[in-house]
Amino acid sequence: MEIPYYPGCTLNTVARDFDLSTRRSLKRLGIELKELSQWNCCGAVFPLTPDNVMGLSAPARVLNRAEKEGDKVTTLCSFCYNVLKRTDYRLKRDREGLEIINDFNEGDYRGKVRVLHILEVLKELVGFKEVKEKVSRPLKGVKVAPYYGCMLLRPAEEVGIDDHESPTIFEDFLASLGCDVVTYPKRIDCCGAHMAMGREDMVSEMSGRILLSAHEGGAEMVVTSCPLCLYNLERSEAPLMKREPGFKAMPVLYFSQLLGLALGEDGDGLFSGKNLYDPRPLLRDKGLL
Amino acid sequence: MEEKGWEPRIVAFVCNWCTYAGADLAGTSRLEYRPEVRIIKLPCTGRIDPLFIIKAFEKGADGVLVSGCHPGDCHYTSGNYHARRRWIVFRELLKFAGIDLRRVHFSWVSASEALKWRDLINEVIETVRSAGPFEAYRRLNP
Amino acid sequence: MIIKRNDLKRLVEDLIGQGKRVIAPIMRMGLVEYGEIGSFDDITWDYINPRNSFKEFLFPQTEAIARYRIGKKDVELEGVIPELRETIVLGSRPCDAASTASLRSVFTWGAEEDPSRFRDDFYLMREGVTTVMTIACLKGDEDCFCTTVGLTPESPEGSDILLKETVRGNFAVTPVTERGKAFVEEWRDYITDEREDLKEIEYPEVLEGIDTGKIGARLSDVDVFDDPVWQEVARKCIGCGACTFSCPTCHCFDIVDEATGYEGERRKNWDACQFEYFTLHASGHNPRDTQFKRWRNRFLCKFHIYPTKFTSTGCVGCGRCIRVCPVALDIREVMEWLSR
Amino acid sequence: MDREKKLREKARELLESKEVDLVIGYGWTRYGKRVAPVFITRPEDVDRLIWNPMCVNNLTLYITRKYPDVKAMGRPAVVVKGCDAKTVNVLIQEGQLKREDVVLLGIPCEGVVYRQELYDGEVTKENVSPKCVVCDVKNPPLYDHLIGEKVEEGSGFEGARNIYQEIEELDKKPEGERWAFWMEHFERCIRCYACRQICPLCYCERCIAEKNMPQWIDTSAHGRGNVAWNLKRAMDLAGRCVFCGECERACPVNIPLNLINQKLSMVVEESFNHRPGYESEGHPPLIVYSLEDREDFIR
Amino acid sequence: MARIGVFVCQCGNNIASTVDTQKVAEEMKKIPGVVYTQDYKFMCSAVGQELLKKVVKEHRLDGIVVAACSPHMHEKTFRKACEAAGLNPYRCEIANIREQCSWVHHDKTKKTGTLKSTDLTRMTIERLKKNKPLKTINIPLKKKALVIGGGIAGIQAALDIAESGYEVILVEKEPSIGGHMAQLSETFPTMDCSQCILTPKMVELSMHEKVRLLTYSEVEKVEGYIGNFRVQIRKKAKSVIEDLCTGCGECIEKCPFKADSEFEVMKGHKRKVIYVPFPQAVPNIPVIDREHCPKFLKDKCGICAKVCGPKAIDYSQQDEIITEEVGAIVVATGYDLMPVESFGEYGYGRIKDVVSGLYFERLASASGPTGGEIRRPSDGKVPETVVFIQCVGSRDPKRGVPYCSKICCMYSAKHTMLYKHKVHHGQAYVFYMDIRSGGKRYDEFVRRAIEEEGAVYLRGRVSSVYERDGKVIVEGADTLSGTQVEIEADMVVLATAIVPRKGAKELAQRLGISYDTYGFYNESHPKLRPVETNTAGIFLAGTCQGPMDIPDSVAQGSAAASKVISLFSREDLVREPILAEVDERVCNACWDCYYACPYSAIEQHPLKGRDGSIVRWVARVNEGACQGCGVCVAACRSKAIDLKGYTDEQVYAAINALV
Repeated sequence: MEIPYYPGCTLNTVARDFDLSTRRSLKRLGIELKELSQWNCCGAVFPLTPDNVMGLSAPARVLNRAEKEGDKVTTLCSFCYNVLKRTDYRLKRDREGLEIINDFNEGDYRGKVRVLHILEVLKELVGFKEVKEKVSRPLKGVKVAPYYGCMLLRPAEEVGIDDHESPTIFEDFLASLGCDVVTYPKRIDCCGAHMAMGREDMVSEMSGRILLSAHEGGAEMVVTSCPLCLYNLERSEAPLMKREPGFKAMPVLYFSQLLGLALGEDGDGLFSGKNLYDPRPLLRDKGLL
Repeated sequence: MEEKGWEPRIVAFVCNWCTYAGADLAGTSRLEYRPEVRIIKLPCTGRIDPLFIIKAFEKGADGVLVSGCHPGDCHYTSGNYHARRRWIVFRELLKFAGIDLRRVHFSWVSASEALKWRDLINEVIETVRSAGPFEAYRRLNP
Repeated sequence: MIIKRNDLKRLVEDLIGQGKRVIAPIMRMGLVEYGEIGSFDDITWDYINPRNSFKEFLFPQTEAIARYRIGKKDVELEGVIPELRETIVLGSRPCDAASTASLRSVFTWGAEEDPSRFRDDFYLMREGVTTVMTIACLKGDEDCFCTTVGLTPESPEGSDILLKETVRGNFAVTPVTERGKAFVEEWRDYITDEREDLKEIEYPEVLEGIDTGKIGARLSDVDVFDDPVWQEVARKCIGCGACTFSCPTCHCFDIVDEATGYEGERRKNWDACQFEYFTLHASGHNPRDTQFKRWRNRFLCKFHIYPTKFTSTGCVGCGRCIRVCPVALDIREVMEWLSR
Repeated sequence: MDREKKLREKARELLESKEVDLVIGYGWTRYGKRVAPVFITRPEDVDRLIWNPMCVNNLTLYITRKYPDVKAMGRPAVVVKGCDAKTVNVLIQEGQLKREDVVLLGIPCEGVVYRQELYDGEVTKENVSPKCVVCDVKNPPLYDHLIGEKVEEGSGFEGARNIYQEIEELDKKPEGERWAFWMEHFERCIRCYACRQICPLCYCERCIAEKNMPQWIDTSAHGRGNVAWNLKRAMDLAGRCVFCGECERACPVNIPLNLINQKLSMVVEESFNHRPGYESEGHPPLIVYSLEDREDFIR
Repeated sequence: MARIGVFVCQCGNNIASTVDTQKVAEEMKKIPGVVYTQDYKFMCSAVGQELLKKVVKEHRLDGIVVAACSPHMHEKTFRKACEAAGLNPYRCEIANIREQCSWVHHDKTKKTGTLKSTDLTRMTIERLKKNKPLKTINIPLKKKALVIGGGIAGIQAALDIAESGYEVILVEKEPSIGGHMAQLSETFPTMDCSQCILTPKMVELSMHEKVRLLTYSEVEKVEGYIGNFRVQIRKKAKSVIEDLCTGCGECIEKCPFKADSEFEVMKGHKRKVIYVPFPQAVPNIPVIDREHCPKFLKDKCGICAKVCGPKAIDYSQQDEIITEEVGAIVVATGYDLMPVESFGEYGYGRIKDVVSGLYFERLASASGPTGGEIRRPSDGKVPETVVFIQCVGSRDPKRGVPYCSKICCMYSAKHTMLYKHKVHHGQAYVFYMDIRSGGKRYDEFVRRAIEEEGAVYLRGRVSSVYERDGKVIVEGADTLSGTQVEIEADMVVLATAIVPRKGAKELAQRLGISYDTYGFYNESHPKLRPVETNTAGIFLAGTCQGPMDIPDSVAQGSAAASKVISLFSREDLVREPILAEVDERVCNACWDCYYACPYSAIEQHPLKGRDGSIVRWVARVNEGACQGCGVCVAACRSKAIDLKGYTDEQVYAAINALV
């Protein structure tokens, strides 16, 4: 099966690991991610001006392209997913806005695309059961804390890939890889997001709380599906260690890296060394590398 | 084709227990909706004969709305189910005869759905307006 | 006198150009019908006898005869004068043309002798503006029986002008009535005085064993009226009005009011003695309560009532009732029985 | 013909044994070469019975309440083709007939002509009745005596006018064109009611068209009255019409009534999974309902 | 010609502000057959009615149209007035120019309203011209009532009806009556013990000679109509012969098997497989839970039969179908609590010490699993900090239900008090959205909880609940101080939303009554007919109609009872003559109407000739059974059936008057 794929900017740069590991893993599951023949930045943040649709022209352009290449489009980055999904949601309900955007973009988007996060692809199109069957290297004994962040879940009626208060999709996924899944209270709290630009202290406190909560739950590593979350979490570990002497640094990685590993991908190819805290020693200890 | 100042004429055949009461509630709640609808009250949608709709068109209606209780809510337990069957067929018949289905509307409006009634009437009138005056039927007059 | 086909075309186009109504056989929905034409080319020439008779242009199937308004105290009545357009029926058949006399007999019943008697002006006004240009048949089909009822494929009765096809495809013109003569005079330029040989006309076989005179006589006999054979021959009759509505001499009508709340129209609509409700009394009694009685009535009307009351004939032998009957009830079978 | 002979034998047997008082079948008319319904009461007359592709009429018409004088003749046997036999099932469903009230002489049929005058010794794709093109009841689904051997089901009239295709094509047209199509036909309607009279399922004591308090359907043959009449009749036949095709055949102005009736049959089958005439149990679909009926069009 | 009078009501300004009533009246005067028109300020007033009567007599009117409010409001009023003036009441029709015109078209120029009113009134006049005078019909009445549900509302209704001397059948699904009230500890605002005030009523009911109590039973089928219902009740097999059982409890004592107790709410609390739900059960007759009893599962054990002195155990007992004829039905089926497992943020079902309010009732109840001591489920410790969360599911249109469950504010306050009374050093916190404590002595009660009992009320929502070190951590917002709060609690109590009883919709469909979008049963009028349904003869009591507390439920039970009693006080029933009627001359006997009729009100009737032989069959309408829906009319192809009061002619005339 081929699925149109929108990588987004970070996936081609800092989050290369995310992109590569996902493509490879999905191939093993029989899914070819077909990169859109043309794409542009999604806009990064969904604009909250309800009276003006022009802010949606960039994501609308992506959707328009996707519509020409299939009936769905998948993306990995939580932010991209959030922006595309909400844009689509709005345009499907705002015919007038859609016309304005189409006029401006010289496009003809009709709202016939379904935006899917890659976790949804894994759940709905592949099925976690199927994933489990394909796992050749069960990640036994690895205590993993999934971190959802905000963008996959909220606003619930527009994007939610799962119940926004008590989601399980991430846990279910990790369980299919054989991990010991750590459920911890702060898994859906905000990491601080783009506050990183000016209020590092705030981010550090918010992400710190998440890390601490995961740590208290016994986690050895945290996985996420968002490059910005990953950045914030990683950068908050050092200050947290200062504040909380009991806390030890732990790797933060993309869930797809674990997926690749479990499916038997060559371990080194999945970890380019970009992780601030290298997961490889830990994985080696567990006999997985 | 659209005459200036033309307003569509809509006849609504509604059941006494749900939709008529829903329309009453819209009044009690002082909701406002467009005035081009004339309601004919019947005990139940099950009483509504397709001929009523044909007659309404003959007498100059541009659109017809038929509305009753939601499934399961019929005051007479099953009148609306009978009606629903009839509508399925009659609607297809009208469609096959070439009548613009923007002129024929069916709905369930309960006694508590005043808002739905308001929105429905506005929408029906808008839809019928977009279909224009039902000249094609009026031309059948000798 | 001859009118060349081309000149006939010019004539027709001119008539249409003058705003006159020209009725001729046309092809519609796979059937040849008399209908108003928009140009000469609409005419179908390949036909024996059209599906309908042209009576509907003299006596429309439905027409408003009065309008009314219900006032506070009284009903306000308003007469309706039909819109009249000069009409030329081109290509009628001798049988149909002959039927106009039958229609006129009914609609002016007794009025000639006694002017106080009712005359149906709606019919007469229409007839008064209609010119019938008949084209003689070259042959009949298996249901034609004009020769059996005393007509021929070239009878002039009822026509204003009779046309006969020549071997060259033109038409020999014979004015029959004063109206016909005046018409020919008016359009004399299109008509030459040449002579051409006429195409041969093949007469339908006169059915042996049928004698209309005898039929009439026997029908006066009350015993014949009550003969069980009627029931036998008409048992299969389904009582549709197809025969009456197609028949050129059937003339019965019904009066109905069609109204909205406060105003309405009184309409005159064709009716048929074959319908169960035709003779239903307000009391609930129906003197013709079964189908064979209704069928018997139609037969009696054609061959007994008509000949006794009027000089015109009730049946012109066009054969339409045989053609349209869904159960193949053949009037000739009964004629034969009664000629015995 | 073999079947004809067997038919006559069976008829004679039934009449002689007094099992029936009357055999309703087909016979030649006196003139021309037309086939008409015949009513045989005496064994010596059975040779008037015939069977050929001109036997189009649905003779079950004569065992409905419309013909008290036929009923008065006693217990009938009726010659039925597959399509005609389906009518009997509907009549039984609607309480108009008890199965034991009639003897059915079922004739396996390989197609009849659309109109008798089109017949030229052979049923071809040009003159075949449209019902035969899509026939699945060459062998009657219901009979007391089968006349001759069963024939193979399936249509052999490749390339003939297919009613379902025509409906589909009409469906595809814009509604304005469909309207124009039907209005052209309906405006020609002469309100002779031949469609009603020949229909064995139009058995009402008093047709709605004859009801005048109030007059739902104008009796005048103008567009308004004609549309009302034709739509109402189609509606009343929905879920009951067995496609004997008689109404269209009887129509003197060629209104394609089969199209409208079969369209509704398709709707009924699609929506309620009901095909009239195949069984005598149950009820016509429009007087019952299912909780699962679709309502995607209802707001 | 007709002599019709038209009255156009101004309804004070309700109609007159958007409709020129005088103009409408003038326009109507132009209509043939209308001989009198007038507009008037309040037609429904005594003066207005007198005016109507006077005009009817003076002008010898034969029909009246009142253009006024909805016929649902005053049709009866005006028809009665007509009757008083000697006119057949069915020669009076209402044109609805208020609810469906003046109130929904706010055009102050009055153009819109006047035009539409004119049309509506004209249509009504034309319809009226075709109205035939009709006579009401009398139907016999079965003076016996059925009460469905044995909670406090049903008990009250049954007792009141029985006290007036009429027979009552009370059907209860569970083995004992009592309902939710039996589970409660103490009741607000008086804090009297629930069992103590309920049990006497239960006993009184069971002893009442006019009451037939059918516990462990369910209503399966309801046919018929007001005054004449036929009800089928399935009496589930108790496996215990009621007449023999003495209620000694020996069987329960000796039974070696256990299953989860429904009564004690939370999983883990057990009862025997032969059991009474609670010790004070009425009737005090145990039932065997066949789903868990090994005798039924694998034909083992049988101890109860061995120990039973009076030999009351009968394993072969079958469900019994009881058919009863009743004249009225009171529905009092009560409520369920919303399953809160779906509210993941509160951890219900995941964290042991997060419990529902009803479970807290059991904890606080002297007869509960802890004997009235507050102990948390996980380790039996006495909780020192308890957080109560209100509006769990209520007032939450996205995830729960949009309505207020009405009782939670009060019982949460009660819970804090109960808790404080039992754990003196404990601290209660309450997260709330608003405090809704309207009711006699209710707000005082809440104030007491806060001011005297020291409960801390935090206005805000809880964002998450999780466990940490044996504590339940509650994070939430305190919107009054604008801060985030985190409370280390020992136990969390959720005030979960009240929802309709499971199966409420199915029962409604069986009864032919309507329900709202949630499944609560609809009253006939929210203010004026609060205990009646739209189906005549069926009444509502208690929470099956919507959230309410005990006093309200009891009041409703009594109200429903009084409706039944007033119905039974008549000799027979007077019915509106809106009935189907067959024109036998044109009936085809196709039986379409017979099969389509929802009430089996069509009969197959033979018409006989002089010699007694059947000439033909026709349909005939049973006037007692016909409810006047008109389904048969539309089903009849030849229009041989018509519906009196809504005849074809009337509808036709109304359509005809459109132009």
